[in-house]
Amino acid sequence: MAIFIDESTRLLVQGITGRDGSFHARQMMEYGTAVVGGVTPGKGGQRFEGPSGHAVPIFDTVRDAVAETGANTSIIYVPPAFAADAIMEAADAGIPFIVAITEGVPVLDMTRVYPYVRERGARLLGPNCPGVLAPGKAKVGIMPGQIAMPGPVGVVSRSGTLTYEVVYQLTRAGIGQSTCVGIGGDPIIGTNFIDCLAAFEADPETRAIVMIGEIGGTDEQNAAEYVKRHVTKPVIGFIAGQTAPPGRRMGHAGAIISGSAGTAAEKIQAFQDAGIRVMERPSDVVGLIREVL
Amino acid sequence: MAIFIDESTRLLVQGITGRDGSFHARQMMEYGTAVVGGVTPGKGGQRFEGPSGHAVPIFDTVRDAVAETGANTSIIYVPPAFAADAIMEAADAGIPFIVAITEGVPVLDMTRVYPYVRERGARLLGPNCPGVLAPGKAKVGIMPGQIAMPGPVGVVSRSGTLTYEVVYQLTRAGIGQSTCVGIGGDPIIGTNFIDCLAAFEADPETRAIVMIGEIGGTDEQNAAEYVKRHVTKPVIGFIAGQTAPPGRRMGHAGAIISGSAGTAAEKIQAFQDAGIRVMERPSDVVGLIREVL
Amino acid sequence: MNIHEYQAKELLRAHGVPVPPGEVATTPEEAERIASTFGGPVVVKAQVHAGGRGKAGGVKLAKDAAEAREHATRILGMQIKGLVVEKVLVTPAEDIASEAYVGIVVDRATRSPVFMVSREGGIDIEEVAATNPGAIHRLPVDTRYGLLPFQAHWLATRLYDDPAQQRACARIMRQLYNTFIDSGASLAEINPLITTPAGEVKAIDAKINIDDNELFRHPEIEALRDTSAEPPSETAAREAGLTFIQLDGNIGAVVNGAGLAMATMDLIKFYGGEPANFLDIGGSSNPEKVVNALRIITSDPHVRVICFNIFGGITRCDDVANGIVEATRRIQIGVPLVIRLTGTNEEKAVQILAEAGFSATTSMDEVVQKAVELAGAAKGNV
Amino acid sequence: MNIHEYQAKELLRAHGVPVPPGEVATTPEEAERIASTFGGPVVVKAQVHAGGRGKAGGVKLAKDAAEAREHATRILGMQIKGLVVEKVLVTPAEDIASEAYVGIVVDRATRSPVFMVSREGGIDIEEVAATNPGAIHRLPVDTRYGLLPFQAHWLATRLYDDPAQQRACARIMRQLYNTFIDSGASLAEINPLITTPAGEVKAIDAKINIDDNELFRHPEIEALRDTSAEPPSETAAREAGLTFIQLDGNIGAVVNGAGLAMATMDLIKFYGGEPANFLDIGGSSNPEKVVNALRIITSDPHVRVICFNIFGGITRCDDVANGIVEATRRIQIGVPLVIRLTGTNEEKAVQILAEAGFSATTSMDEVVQKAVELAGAAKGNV
Repeated sequence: MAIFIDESTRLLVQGITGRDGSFHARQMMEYGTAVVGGVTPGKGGQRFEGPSGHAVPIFDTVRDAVAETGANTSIIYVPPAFAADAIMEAADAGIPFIVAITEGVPVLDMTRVYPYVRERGARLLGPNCPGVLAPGKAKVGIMPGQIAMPGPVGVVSRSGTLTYEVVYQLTRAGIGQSTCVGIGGDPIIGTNFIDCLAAFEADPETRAIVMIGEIGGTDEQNAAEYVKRHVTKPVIGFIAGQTAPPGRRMGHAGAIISGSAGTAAEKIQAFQDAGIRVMERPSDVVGLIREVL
Repeated sequence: MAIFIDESTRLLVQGITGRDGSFHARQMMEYGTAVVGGVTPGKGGQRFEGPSGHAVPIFDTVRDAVAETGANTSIIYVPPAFAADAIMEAADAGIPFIVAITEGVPVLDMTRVYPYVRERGARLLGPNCPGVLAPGKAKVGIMPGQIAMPGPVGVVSRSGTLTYEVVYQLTRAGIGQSTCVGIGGDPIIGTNFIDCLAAFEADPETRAIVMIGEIGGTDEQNAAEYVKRHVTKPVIGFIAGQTAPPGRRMGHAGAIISGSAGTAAEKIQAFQDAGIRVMERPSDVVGLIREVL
Repeated sequence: MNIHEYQAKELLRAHGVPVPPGEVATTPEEAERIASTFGGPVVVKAQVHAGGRGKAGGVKLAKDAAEAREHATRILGMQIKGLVVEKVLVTPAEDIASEAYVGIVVDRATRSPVFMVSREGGIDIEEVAATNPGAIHRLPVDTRYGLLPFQAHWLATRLYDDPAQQRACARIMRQLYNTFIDSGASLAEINPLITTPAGEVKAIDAKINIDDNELFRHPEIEALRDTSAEPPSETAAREAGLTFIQLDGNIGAVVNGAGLAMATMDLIKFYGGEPANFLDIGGSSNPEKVVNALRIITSDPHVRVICFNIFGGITRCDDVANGIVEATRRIQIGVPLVIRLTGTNEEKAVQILAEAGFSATTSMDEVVQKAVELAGAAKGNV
Repeated sequence: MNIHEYQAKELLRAHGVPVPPGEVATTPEEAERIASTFGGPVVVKAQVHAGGRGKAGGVKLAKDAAEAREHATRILGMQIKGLVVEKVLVTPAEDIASEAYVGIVVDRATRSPVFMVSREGGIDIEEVAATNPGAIHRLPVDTRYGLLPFQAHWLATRLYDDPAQQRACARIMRQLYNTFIDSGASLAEINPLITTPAGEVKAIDAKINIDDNELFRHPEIEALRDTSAEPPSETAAREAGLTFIQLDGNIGAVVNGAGLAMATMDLIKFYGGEPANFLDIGGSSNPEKVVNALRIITSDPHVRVICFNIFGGITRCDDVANGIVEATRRIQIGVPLVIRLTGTNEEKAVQILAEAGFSATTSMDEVVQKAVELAGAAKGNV
């Protein structure tokens, strides 16, 4: 088992004919993910050529694609101006799990998208996230598949490459992952730490959890509170941005210390109060995980 | 017991200082309904004088009123241009049952109000409805209290005065009512026949149900289908507008035969198919109810 | 409220929908002049609030201005479903490659506006619904979000296969939706939405109904009301705050409440009579409303008897009684009145009526039976 | 993106918010001229993207035009939090009866814009939050519905007791909300919102931040960007598609990904070094980005060593390696480079670097330790 995706994932790629969409569609197919079709308005009826001669149909609308392919997951690579519409189209077509990779989606768009998706009972991951990787089962996103290996550790992170770093450290030490989830660093995201913690807690394959946070907001504090109350599995934490200056946005739109709120220090404190062991460096993950497994 | 309201109803009157609001607030207080306060923006802090020296506080906002009075029901008498806002204010303040008497609310306003109310877990009755009367317990609306008496018959109707007619016939024959509900004749309403049928089915005091429909739409047909599947208590039906010409709106915005859809004949047929006994005249209600009680 | 085709097109045009030009004429000369400014062949279209204009001979193709004049001469003054044609729209004839149907209507079940689109346009959508329901695609729109781009695109892909036509159509869907919302419509239809041989997508005929409850927000749309296009009795009723619909019978009815008014009509029929009207004096009635109601009903020469059926709730029976008395002083009623009053202030009302020489009952069946009887007797007398 | 007070006020004014007049001066003479057109006393306010202008002496009351000139002379060219004041706003002084705070900010927890209002205005809202949190009222707004009239009214009743001021305030709440939405803001603040002794409600100071992701929709707002108000290195980085923040240390860092970039800064600190910057070259990097990154970092004279930390995913390591080689050809780096590369096309990258005489490691700890070591050694050399 894994969380959100697994061998039964039937994936649709929205924006499959774009530069990023086509590249990553092929990467995902190579990883073994069942990509069942793509959507590009105006290109319905054409076919997308994947690796090793495998081609999938392209549709004009997600509704048509779902009707034809039975897709149960969608990944979105369309430009920021159209991303909100693409997410809503997927939710409206009944897709229960939607991953939005697109970076630069206006935050106010997300204030409408989130309730739309929720009303339809769907889960959104992202936007502006690296997606999710269930090593050995499926990859829905842009994480480099080769750095991960199957195993008992669930990884959830607001960051992209920092996640890779931690996963890479684990894999090099021979510790595999059940699922690696990048929730994204935007102010409004569909799936947060708590959603992932709950899923990992319920996933029998996951035996320990690594949670990688950063400065800005109170998601990590809320997650710590959740861990204290509801998570029985050991949790290891990291907070990036301990040396970040206040008032400056550290790349991610959400990574900003406002006044005295959202600092790394208060998040680390919250982690420690909840019994979460905190890494000082990304490479500390190996030692701490070995202690708890 | 009754449906929607009873002795525990604590009622707020929105628009209590208006012509209709003040008149009916007094009528409801005289009937014995626990009117706990009123809302009129700009008149917060004043008091509303009810009958026999009983006065209740007026608030600027529903939130303030709920905090102060513990109101659990609200009734709305504000003009059509402000009715949508008043309904949403009540729902947002956590009022679980909201009755909108106002006639002439734009239908497009209701397309936004309905999901807003539903998202907050509240029930809306109306708009453009006469409200609800639980004889001997409480009255939330404009129905003349003296024509009703407590008893085993639940009455639900799209109409106002036609409901009075039926209730009056029952009361004159010595047959009392558990609750009389006017759902209103607008195209978009908060509570429909099915909601009331389900509530009557669950209400131990109700032993038979009278359902008064009219031409237009398919609510009666859907209700008949519901009766067939889910209602074990006897149901008596009436459809107004058997002689109405097609394409003309018969007063109520919803009472219109479009092409061949929404005719009295098809509704009566649906009633009969569902085992609902159909009155030919309003006065038939007494004989039919006597047969089933 | 109904508006004319040319007015509906004006609203659509203002929202960007491609609608061919057109002008309204009230005389054949004007029609000829307009046709000659357009040059080629034109269509002359009766502007009345009635469907089936084509079948009734109210829509004609003219090859030139002279023929447009001839058609206008025939159409102006013609009656369609009882309504006299006062205006014609003159518009250039279009070459048509395909005809689609697009409509939005408020749907009770989904509690939202619903788009209906079909590749089978140019005919009544109800005919399509009856013969080929699978050809109609429905899409409810959540007004909190508006018509989303993917929805407009989906509708467009139901109607057209060519990507350029799909894009043009998606744009028109959004414009039509905006027209619907901005004008407070309860129905907005483009039928047909055509493609030309050159591939353009255009709205050739349009119908928009406005929700009366929205009119307070849209004085510019209220101003489009054409009272010449409705029976004068209905205009008078509306202005008096009454809901009135003219019917074919001879028993006038004055009732408070729409449901009770319908039930009264039905009961008249049940006892073998024929209602002359539907008339709802509404909730908080005052005596003046009753006077106006009687004025309107008595202007119908077919009426043989007038039946009051009043159930006092908000409406106070004494107000109605005062109105009856007042009306008999001010207008010549000329036919018998039968009266049923019950509810709020019933006793006062009975007393007021008794003092003026009227009797009243409290039973609906009784009053209707009496009215039918009197109408039959009156008929016998004629 | 930050905009100046005077620009924020212009946006608010365009949405109907009552904002006193005001003009911007870049010279003391201009300030004097503007003050004299207003007549009475004026306030001269530094226009910089920094809080605490008042405490820093950047906001001064002038009793007449001559004094306005004096204040402008002192304020123009002054540094506030490292930013040079290039412009002052000259605006009439207002009589103040009360000061309130009104702000909207996007809230992560409710996933919506949230209003914050307080009767305690004129001071930093964070100070109120710390000293008297009960004085702040919060209201999330569901953008699908917008700010509903009852919500605007509720906010107004939290701030004012007088019904006329409540109505004026409710109107301003709606106008502020519309400004927020229409300009794609992430924050919009009026502080203080004053009442005058005559009872008027007015916005005296305003701050608006724009969501960078919205700028593609609002070229007119993008045009408000004042590059003179930000460090030139950050302007250059933004134009090159990089995210760059200047810090005080001496170890330059080039990283792909914001989280990894922060973690790299933290690790530099962990090993006893001081980062000179935050720099994220972003996802799909190309060699040119690396060249630009190096150009920006080397323009900082404090930098003693540059540390690359690249984890290839979308970013291809060979692209970065090519960028490094290209940069060393085109610019004088002048300080040592230490390089960590791993992930996509790592082998190719190592080869490219080796051919150009660079070595690389795959360990983040190793590269950072080495950078700290070199920076310390360089420092020792100075």
